[in-house]
Amino acid sequence: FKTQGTFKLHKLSEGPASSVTIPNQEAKSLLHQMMSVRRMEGAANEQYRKKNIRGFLHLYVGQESCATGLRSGMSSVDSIITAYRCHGWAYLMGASQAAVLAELFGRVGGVSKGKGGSMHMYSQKFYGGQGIVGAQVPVGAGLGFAHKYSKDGGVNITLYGDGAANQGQVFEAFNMAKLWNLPVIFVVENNKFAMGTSQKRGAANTDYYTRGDYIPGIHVEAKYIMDVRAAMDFSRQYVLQNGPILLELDTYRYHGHSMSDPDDTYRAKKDIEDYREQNDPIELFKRSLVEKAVITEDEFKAMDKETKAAAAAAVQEALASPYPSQEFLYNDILLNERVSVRGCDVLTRFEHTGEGTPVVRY
Amino acid sequence: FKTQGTFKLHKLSEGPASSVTIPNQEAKSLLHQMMSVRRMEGAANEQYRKKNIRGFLHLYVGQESCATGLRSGMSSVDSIITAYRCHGWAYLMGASQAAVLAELFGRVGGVSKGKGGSMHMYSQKFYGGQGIVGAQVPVGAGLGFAHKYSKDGGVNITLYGDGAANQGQVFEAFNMAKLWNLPVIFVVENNKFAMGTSQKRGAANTDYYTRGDYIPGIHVEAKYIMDVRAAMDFSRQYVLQNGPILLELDTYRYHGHSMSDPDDTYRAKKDIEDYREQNDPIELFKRSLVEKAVITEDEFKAMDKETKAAAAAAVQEALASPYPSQEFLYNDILLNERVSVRGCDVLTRFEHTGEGTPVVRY
Amino acid sequence: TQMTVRDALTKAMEEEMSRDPRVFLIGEEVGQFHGAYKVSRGLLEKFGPERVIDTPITEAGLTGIAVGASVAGLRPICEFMTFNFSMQAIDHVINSAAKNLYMSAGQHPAPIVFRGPNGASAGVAAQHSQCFAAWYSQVPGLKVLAPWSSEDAKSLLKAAIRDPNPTVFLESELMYNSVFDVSDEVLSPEYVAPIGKAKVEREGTHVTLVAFSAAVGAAMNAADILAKEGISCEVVNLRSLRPLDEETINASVMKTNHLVTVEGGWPQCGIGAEICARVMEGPAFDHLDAPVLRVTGADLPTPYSQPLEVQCFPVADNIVRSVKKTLGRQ
Amino acid sequence: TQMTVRDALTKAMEEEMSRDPRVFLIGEEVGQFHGAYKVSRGLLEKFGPERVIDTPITEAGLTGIAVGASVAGLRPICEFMTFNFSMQAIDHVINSAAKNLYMSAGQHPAPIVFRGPNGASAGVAAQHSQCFAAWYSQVPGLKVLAPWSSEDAKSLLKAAIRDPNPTVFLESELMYNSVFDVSDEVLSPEYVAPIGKAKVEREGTHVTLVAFSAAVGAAMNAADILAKEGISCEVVNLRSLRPLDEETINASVMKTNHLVTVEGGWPQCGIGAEICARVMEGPAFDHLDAPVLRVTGADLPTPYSQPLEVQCFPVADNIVRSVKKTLGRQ
Ligand SMILES: Cc1ncc(C[n+]2csc(CCOP(=O)(O)OP(=O)(O)O)c2C)c(N)n1
Ligand SMILES: Cc1ncc(C[n+]2csc(CCOP(=O)(O)OP(=O)(O)O)c2C)c(N)n1
Ligand SMILES: [Mg+2]
Ligand SMILES: [Mg+2]
Repeated sequence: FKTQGTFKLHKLSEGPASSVTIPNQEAKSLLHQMMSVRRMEGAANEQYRKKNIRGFLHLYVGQESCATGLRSGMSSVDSIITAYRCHGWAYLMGASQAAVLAELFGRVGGVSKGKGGSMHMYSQKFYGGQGIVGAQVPVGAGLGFAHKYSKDGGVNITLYGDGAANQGQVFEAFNMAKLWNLPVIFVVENNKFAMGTSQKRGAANTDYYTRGDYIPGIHVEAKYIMDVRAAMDFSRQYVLQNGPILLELDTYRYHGHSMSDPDDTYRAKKDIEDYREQNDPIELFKRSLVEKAVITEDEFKAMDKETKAAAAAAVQEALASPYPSQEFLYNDILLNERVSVRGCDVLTRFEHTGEGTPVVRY
Repeated sequence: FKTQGTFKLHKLSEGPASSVTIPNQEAKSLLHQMMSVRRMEGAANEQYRKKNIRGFLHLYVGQESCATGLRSGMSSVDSIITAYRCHGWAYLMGASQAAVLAELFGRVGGVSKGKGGSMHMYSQKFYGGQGIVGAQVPVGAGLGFAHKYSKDGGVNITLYGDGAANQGQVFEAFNMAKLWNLPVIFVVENNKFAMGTSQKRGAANTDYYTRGDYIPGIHVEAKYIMDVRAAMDFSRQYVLQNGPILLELDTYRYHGHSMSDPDDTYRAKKDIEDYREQNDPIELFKRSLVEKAVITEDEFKAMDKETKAAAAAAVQEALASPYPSQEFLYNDILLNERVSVRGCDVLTRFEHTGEGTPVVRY
Repeated sequence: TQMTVRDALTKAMEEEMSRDPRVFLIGEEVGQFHGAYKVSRGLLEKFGPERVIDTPITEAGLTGIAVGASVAGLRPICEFMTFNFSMQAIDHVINSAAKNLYMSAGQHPAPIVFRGPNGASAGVAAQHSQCFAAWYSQVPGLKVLAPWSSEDAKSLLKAAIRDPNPTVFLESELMYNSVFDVSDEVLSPEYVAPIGKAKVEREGTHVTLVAFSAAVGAAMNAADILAKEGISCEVVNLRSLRPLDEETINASVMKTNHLVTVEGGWPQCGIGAEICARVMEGPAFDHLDAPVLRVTGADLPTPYSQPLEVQCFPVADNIVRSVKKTLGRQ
Repeated sequence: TQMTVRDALTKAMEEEMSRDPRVFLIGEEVGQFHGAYKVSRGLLEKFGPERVIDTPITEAGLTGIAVGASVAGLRPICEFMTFNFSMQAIDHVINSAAKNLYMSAGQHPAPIVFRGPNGASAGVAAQHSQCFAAWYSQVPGLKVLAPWSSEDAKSLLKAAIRDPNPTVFLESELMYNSVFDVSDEVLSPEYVAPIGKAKVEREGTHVTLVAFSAAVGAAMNAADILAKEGISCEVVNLRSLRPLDEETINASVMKTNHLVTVEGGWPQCGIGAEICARVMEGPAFDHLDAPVLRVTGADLPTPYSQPLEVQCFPVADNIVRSVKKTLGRQ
């Protein structure tokens, strides 16, 4: 598969390869993954409107090629961390759609047993799902530090947004990552807005791929999933040999920042429609697969139907999961600890027996 | 006066002028100021050894041309803020040497009435004397914000060290200063060390003048005071028209980080001697004044004697100042407030009448 | 007049910005977006971008800038989108603002208001639900206020803005839509509440309930329920956490001889604990007929799932049970 | 064996680093400089730069990195040069570390120790003298320890390093040079103190003094002074602030019927306040013959000047006066 965009490079003489070689089956599977994420997010959107989801809900629609492309280039030892826009990642890192949705519904079948909600999803090697803008970036560098310390051959992928890119601790993480040459791929998903703040109003330099200064960077037209994959392949090799790299994934979000954002004070609905028409990552990849005869229009339609049905089924499965029972309130505060937890009044105490906590990893 | 070093420029097509025109009298006075600062710091050093000074004591010896050169280019509306290495600035911003030393001795005659100590000195337009590394940088940008907001024609000078330059909030301040084009001259005094950490061990990019990215920068050989002055003159004009600039003042500290630092784990005594021999700012400026016949060797010797005597006299004056009386313990907690302050036990209460607080400025 | 807490806050800022050109608002999304919770609606339109300043998501930097502007003589209102994010900037609130007057021996005051929603919200999980009342109230050099009603919101925010000292102003996201009746006196642009005075929201004789912020509502509800059982509660709305109005608390306890404290934050070293200690050390102690009991947030990180979350923040029921226990009526 | 608190801390780290290759030390000046207060002397030489890591002065970043390494399975000891600077990183201690296990429903523990000097030092003024005991102890998901003696320092720091939960370990700069006798049992590399247990440092019958960190020393001095006047003090060294050992406190109070708390931090919402509240709510309350009194740091920013500074932190005299008051012997 040829990459389709142009890579802009910062402090690199060579960039990603101009083509990616993967089996047709894998290509189809990537299309399927992107479509699944979109359908799952669509289902979440609907369920939010039905009030089955509370609080914040940040959808990934429009950005599916970012996570899917990066994920496809990851090895099983690699780790990843991102912010609150994390449903797609949870799914791609191994959770079922039902487990993601159950989390949104606050059910015990959720990936975090209903305790984390929309912003806090995790799995093996997937460290969240973090709600404090920018804070995941040093934590990600620390995951990279652990890869290097334990010499497991893994790399860390740390994602953050164009808004988060201005956070000071991001620069602190850059500095230490470079000083110690940690195997970290910093990925800024530039979806052009941080809530209602357009990149130009938030950043004095919007060439995010250059903002690592001494850290080499690549600007990737992320609407082309194969470009993301090529950049990932390049970067994985690069960071194992040379220390950190910074990818700017140029992308766009179709929905409001969170569901409570009416999305009308800072951009026009028409901007979104225009973008979507020309640049939708699923549509673009589908077209290239059809052109290459990897998939037929009919197969695509079937896939569309199937992913839609799968999301609907996942909603049902998730809704069937019960709410977490009482002991989930007070376990997992401390690991392996019998604790007596004070409730809201002096008569309310939760006695935690230490049972039911997860298997000890340490 | 010709500038003597080479200015390295970042994102600037033109740099400071290659000469500075000031009256001979002013040049002499600048030499006198630098010598006074050095003598005052020398006196502080001695008094610390005599245990008249407690806690931390960060000396400015070796760096006198930085503050003196910048100060000489300031207008009376301009504001400045720096870190804990602030004695020289307090003196140059109007405090007597006795007031600076009395502060070090914890006496009521001190610039902060003995309440601030070595790290916390202030005066009109001089906002400290701040002890948290890097925190003064956004505060300085805020002072610049106030200049712009109130249209008073002033600029702010914010100083920080090569160690502080890695702090994330410095980059946050840069971003907002540039977005809003605040009249701020960011000045990194690169004295090569942050406590025991050499610049190379602390920073992935040691070209500090380039680290503002989108903020233009100038590297200044600060051992030449006229270079500092030329850079200051250029910068003051520049920031009023264009927003922030970043000066890297290349300098060196002769003493340990603070008096408790034996200064032997991270550099050799010989390094200091070697530097000093070639690059001492006072010696260099004196030589150029002698060459130009602005001052004779004899005049210089007299000046040396006089500044030494002045510092000694200031020590005596400062030692004669009493310790702050009891009410200073509990005034200035809140402005214009009669408060009842709890001491260390329930029987100890300080009743503050509101008397004795400084004149209300608001 | 009926007014939401949100509108009361907006009005307070609008009036003070009209009154004093040094007052300006700075924070994330406060301008074009009208505030994440729409508390600054209309201010950008009225005062322009010089005085309603949208910032990048950089709390340490923006707070430092606001503090700098305040020591230079301006009067910033610094909005935290929520106080959870103030942790990124807490060093500036404490070290740059609260301690500056003292360290400079009175030379450089920092007249600034830090405001935004604090504590519990609905369904936002552990990182977005923390109450910072106890932490900030511990710090000399600050004033710390926590409004409950629309009257509190308007009159206390105005007081905070006019105060020459750094003030932390803790709002409740759960209360923004709440409607209260506001008197004409309070509606007047001149009206400013005194800082440091608690308000008795309801008089009673059997037990004193001391609360602040949204917890006052829970206390009022509990008082209604208990009234039906013949138990008369006096509800004290603290309004100010630093200074803390010992006098009003003591006077009430000396009348009712029983005390229950109510707050949304974690129990340990909370405001309730402080009140216990003050009452112990003060003149009301000998009037207590039973130990003071605390109603607080549960001692755990906030879970997302609704049936768990409801057990984390105090409701009338917790207060009712505590009151009955302290009165020995179980 | 006589041992300084400093050496006890160094020894604890050395032993645990020898025992478990996942343990490493990270912080500013911990390596080449041996720590700003020389607590890590010899560790770089013994364990090399892979395990003793000097960082730039970037607390938010380095703490985030340490937390990341811990959730990945390592066991970092993260040194704050002083806890004053932990304010720059407090969001990571609370939001990234303390809440992570809960939010992830047990999937990602963060076994990390945050340590360094906390509270008063000598002549360092307002920005360098703050005590963070109350703040951290408020937060579920953390354990918070505060050693006094060399025994505490060694055995508790080892316990903290082995604990699978994030632990805040508050040292006192003023105690580093203090020498204590340490038993052979405690000296053994196997010996680890139980977390959450207070220690009765001195038995007594008339009044209980509960203290932690350097304040234990003040309490011991006060006990000596009072003993000469025939007043027998029981001194409880808390050691652990979260969990707080109510049992030991209650048992002592039930014996002495009088309680004075002692701490170096500011009074409002401090550890003393929490103890007042717990005692009130617990079984010991009915055994109290007089109100609990608090001895605390003074309620003001710390001044530099020595004659003022000495009035800011509790000494034996404050305790003596408070004991006499609670015993009605004035
Ligand atoms: C420290 C902090 N400040 C503010 C917020 C509130 N907030 C949540 S998301 C967001 C916008 C982030 O934008 P960006 O980094 O571009 O990511 P995107 O949402 O576009 O994926 C803000 C301001 C927060 N969660 N944490
Ligand atoms: C946030 C913070 N971290 C650590 C310290 C301790 N500290 C004081 S000065 C210093 C070194 C700063 O070096 P640099 O910025 O180069 O300034 P210099 O001392 O060389 O003038 C450190 C680590 C502090 N005061 N504040
Ligand atoms: Mg974005
Ligand atoms: Mg330096």
